[in-house]
Amino acid sequence: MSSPSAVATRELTLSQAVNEALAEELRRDPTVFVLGEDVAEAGTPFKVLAGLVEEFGPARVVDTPISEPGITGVALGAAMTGMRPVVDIMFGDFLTLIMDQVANQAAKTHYMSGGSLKAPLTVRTTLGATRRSAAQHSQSLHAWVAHVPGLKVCVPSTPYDAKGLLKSAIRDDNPVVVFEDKMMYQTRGPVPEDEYVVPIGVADVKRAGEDVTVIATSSMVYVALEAAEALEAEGVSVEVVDPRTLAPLDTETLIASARKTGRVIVVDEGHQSYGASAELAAVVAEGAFWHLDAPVRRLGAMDVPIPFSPVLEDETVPTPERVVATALSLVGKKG
Amino acid sequence: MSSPSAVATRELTLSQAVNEALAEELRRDPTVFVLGEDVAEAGTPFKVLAGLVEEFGPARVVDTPISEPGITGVALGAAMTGMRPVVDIMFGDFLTLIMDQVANQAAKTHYMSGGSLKAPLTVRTTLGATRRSAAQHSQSLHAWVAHVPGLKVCVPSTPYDAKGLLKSAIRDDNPVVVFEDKMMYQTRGPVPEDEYVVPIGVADVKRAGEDVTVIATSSMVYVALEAAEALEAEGVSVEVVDPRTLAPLDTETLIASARKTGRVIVVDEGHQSYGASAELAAVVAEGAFWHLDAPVRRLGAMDVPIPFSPVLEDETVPTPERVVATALSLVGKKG
Amino acid sequence: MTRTKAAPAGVDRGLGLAMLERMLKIRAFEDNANELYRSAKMPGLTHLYSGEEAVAVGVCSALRQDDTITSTHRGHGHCIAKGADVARMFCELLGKEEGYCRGKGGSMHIADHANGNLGANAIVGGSAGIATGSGFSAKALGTDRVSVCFFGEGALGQGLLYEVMNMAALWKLPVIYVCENNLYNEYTSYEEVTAGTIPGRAEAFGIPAADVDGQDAVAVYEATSRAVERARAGGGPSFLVCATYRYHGHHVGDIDRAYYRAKDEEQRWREERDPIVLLAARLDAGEELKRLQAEVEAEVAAAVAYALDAPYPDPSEVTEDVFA
Amino acid sequence: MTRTKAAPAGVDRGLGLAMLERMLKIRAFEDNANELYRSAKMPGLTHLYSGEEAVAVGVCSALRQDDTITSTHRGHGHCIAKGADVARMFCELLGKEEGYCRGKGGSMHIADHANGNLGANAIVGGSAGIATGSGFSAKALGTDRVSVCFFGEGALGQGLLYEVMNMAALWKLPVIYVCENNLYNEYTSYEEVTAGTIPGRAEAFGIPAADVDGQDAVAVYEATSRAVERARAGGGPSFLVCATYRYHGHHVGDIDRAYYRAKDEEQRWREERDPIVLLAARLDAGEELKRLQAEVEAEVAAAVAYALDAPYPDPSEVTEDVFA
Ligand SMILES: Cc1ncc(C[n+]2csc(CCOP(=O)(O)OP(=O)(O)O)c2C)c(N)n1
Ligand SMILES: Cc1ncc(C[n+]2csc(CCOP(=O)(O)OP(=O)(O)O)c2C)c(N)n1
Ligand SMILES: [Mg+2]
Ligand SMILES: [Mg+2]
Repeated sequence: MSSPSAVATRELTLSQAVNEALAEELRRDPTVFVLGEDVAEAGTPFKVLAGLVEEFGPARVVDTPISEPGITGVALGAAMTGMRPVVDIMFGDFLTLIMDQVANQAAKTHYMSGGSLKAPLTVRTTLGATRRSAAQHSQSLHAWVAHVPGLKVCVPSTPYDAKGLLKSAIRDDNPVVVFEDKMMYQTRGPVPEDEYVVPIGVADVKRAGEDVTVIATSSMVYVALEAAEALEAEGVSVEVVDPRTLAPLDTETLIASARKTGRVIVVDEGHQSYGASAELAAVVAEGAFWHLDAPVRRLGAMDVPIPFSPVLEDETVPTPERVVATALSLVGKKG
Repeated sequence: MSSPSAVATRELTLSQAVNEALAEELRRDPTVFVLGEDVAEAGTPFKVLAGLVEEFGPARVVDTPISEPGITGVALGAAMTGMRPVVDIMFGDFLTLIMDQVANQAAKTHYMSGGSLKAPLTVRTTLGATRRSAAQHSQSLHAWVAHVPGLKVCVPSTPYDAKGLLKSAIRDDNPVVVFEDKMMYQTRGPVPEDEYVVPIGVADVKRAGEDVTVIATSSMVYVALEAAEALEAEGVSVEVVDPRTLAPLDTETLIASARKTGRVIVVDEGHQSYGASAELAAVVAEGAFWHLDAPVRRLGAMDVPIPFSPVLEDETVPTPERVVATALSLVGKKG
Repeated sequence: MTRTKAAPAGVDRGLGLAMLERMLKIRAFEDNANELYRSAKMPGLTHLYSGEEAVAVGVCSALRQDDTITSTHRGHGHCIAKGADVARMFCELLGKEEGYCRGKGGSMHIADHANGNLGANAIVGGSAGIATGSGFSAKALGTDRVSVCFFGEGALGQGLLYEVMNMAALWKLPVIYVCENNLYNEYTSYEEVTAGTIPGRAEAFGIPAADVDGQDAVAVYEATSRAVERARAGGGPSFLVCATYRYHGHHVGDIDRAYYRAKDEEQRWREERDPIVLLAARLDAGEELKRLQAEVEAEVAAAVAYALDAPYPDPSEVTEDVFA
Repeated sequence: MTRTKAAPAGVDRGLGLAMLERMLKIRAFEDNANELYRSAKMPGLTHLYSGEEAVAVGVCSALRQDDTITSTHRGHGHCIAKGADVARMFCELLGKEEGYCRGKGGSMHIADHANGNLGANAIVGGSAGIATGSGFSAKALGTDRVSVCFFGEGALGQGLLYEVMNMAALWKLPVIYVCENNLYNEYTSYEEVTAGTIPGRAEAFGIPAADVDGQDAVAVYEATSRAVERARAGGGPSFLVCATYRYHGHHVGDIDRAYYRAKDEEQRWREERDPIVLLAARLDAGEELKRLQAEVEAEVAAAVAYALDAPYPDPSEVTEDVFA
């Protein structure tokens, strides 16, 4: 676990950690600015940006029209000409609207220009269901951007990682998409008093174990940790590996854990089919093939649009219970 | 192989086969219409729609402004109110622009309305590189739509499949995205004189074999078949399985072949990471786990934006040579 | 609701009272929805239409049942104005089996196919294409039905709107774009994010645009009737900008909102520009108002009770209706 | 190219001749690009700018080197007008190592950072955001540079343009939107797909728009100079509609095009409205024209020869520059 115990920390919510990352980078570098809908006085609907406009003013925390493609394009142009914009896309579901600016423009700017142009652009957005927000406000679309060469993709799970990765993203000379699970904003965790960054491309073992590896992304890390607790009571030792970033992906750490335990479950909140879980599973199934004692199992969101009704919505997401059942079946303890 | 030998056929190009499918459906059903840029007199830049406006008139083969999101939205609205539009999206790269209409709107219409609304919409578009068209006109983005519940996705490889699947797509009550490899339009193959359809969701074994399974999509089927020929000379018997549709995916046929041969290569022209090849590999790695003699290998497009220069572009795509080398290493014949 | 030819001086009394009843029903529906939220009986959040009733009712009163509408995240008013049953609506808000979407859509996705409501939409501006496409099919299939696209002024930020207005104008589609300008995009004043003029956005495409007092149901009805007539006659699209105001927060959870919207601004609209009060006054409907109010409140209360008691869908339904 | 204050009667002779030289260079470049295609020496297809030279040159002559432009699929003219070296451009068209993009971009993606060309774009309208963002940074960083967004009239179909014009107007960004109306979107007449008016599309956002004769380099230069002055002074964006014409097909492979564009229409533009002829006449530049033409043709021929001989990138470069 990279959240360090030697340094002085405080407990922050993930929302506070993100806010701190932005404030620090806005302070550090005058070319950083935030652009998005209701980001200024409102501090976004999730209040994650509360207080920033008061410190940095409306020229650096910019309220925009409801124009996701336009905002992203404007940010890209600013990025190509000397600034470091952080675009706020309120719901990850609205990635649908900005894929051209992100995938055809930002991701390809550096390569297509033979390295002469750069696009140091950060897109912050959300993922995650169970907020009773229905099909157009509950998706986890990180697999789309992870599929695009030229983009970096972060899926932090803890306040520590969220802050450290966002700071790295803003300083990165490439377009980076950062996903925060909207259900995690009130999740608390230790965050160092002192400045730090988390490097993009390094996985983190959130819990060490011997029998089963659970590779879990974003808030699914908590699902995995809860399952690990329950499994410990059953005598099954679980290692929880958090890739933290999907692109670049730290395949080494994932494969090493899979080789050690021989049994792997991938838990991700994107739809299962053609989701991030497919890549993670394919990587370990190939890389740890000779060490696997059982097929790699995937638990993604059900392949249905996210329904509104709580009794239905709760069916669609991976749960600790399902992770436990899957792990037990892998170690041959039950069906 | 489902291209039948008992029935009377002619050789058609894939372009002609697609044209026939559209003409037949336009004739059969007055609610079918085609909407897109330069689809009428020009018959699209690829000339695939040549002659249709002459037979069906400009009210049913409709030239539009360069407004991919708008066109798709208009088609969706028409689909929800009694028509069966076929939207022409000139290059698959422009999917970036229509993801909201496709993924947030069309895909979810039926489910979100509890089954009361339908969206019988077909989107025809292209995939495939090596046309020297550079990064924004060469992508194969089928993994994005395959990841969205509520969409069906076709990736035909032969004129026979292209015609039969497109007819099924148009008659389907759901949104269907059909990808044609732009480099395949002049590829010839037998097409029955009589009417037929190819059901969506049924894979096709394009060549039977015993030692190695190559699962290949769209034009990669030809890459696989060419490799299979070469491998036969080396004494390696290759089975080429064409999923034909990615969603729904005929997992049974894929897994059965994998169980039979014990060695699998997945070849797909999307970028390898988080691409369709990941899902196909994950499905067989899990479903055929106990029968596999080697890790499932993936050959996707290189994880780089597609470069213009031929010497670079040719590096990015799977080739028969790479399939051969991979197959030989799987059977232990060479490194 | 039957159509009545608008006289310049207003609408006939029967239609006026019918409009009043619909507006009262919307108000009562929203008050109850708010209460369901506050008492934690409703999952999630919802966006209330209170204050804007004259727009939905004025527009839909000029429509036939087979005319279609597309609606927004703030969609209850459109839904009721187009004839939906409030019990089935509450069932949907509560995620119940008998809801319009069998609980799958919730507040932001209610669709009422039988009454021509093609659905609320949680993507701002997201239904502009659908509405234009409904106009396309109306024309292509040789009917004289029209299509109404409701959207908040925030949707003026979405490029899609301009793309489809261009097509509607080119192809003379029977589409009426109804911009509900309630002055705010969530927590931001529309003036801070809207350059130029709103009617100009349509006129640029050759679409006639009219500024309408969105608190005056009769004015909305008349403007819509003119647009409908033009559309049915093959004259093409129109654009209405209805000036209106939402009484509540952006959604039910938006309580402390003085930082973006002054309390006395809210009070002024409520006191001076209430669409129900204005219409009742115009109709001189003292007695009828009380009667209608009582009737409507009873109907809505019964609907709430029904919905609260109604069963949830079986969890197995989660995999149904992904495909038709 | 240095800036010169435009006199109402035209431009000073030095600037006029400099513009003439640039236009000749573009014409020569395109003729050679066409020939490279026809002789199968160039991979892929390319879109020629011939006939439209006065737009790129008129605009860029009013710019400083640090002003930025964004360009289109039909971008060679913009690139040359902004000062690019034709040998490196040909290298790019041929996929050679010494090309502006090391062979990775090709004709549709040439970028010339040093001269402020932020790149051609193969997505119609795709650079409208980038151009507007360059205006954003110009203002935010306290410079007085301006940003020019070139696009064909086909890009009026893309919603993105309206989204960013709204922001440019709201924030008074120093952006000049230059619509090159060459009458065709690929193989379709723009009138069939463009409702309303083109200037109205900008005016709706409060952006002043001007119709400019795109065959008259001086007129383009003057209109641009006014827009530049306004932008540098903090007055915000402008929109220019330049009426022009492409001489060749949509791309080099578009030979049989009589089905969408009459031969004599092409002939009329070539004979009566050629921008090089018109400028030469205006400058009464008989002798200089011949000299410039000879110089330019020699330069371009040498560039072609250089590019044909230049090496391809090493295949290993394919994985370079994915990330900065
Ligand atoms: C594309 C998109 N962007 C952002 C949002 C988040 N959002 C929901 S409602 C809203 C404001 C809409 O304002 P307006 O269109 O004026 O409608 P009103 O709420 O005032 O009725 C926003 C930004 C969204 N749902 N969709
Ligand atoms: C978003 C998008 N849609 C379609 C195309 C295909 N396409 C390339 S150029 C072109 C026509 C562009 O017309 P216009 O903008 O007028 O530019 P011109 O070619 O006339 O210079 C089209 C449709 C594209 N490149 N991008
Ligand atoms: Mg509003
Ligand atoms: Mg044009």
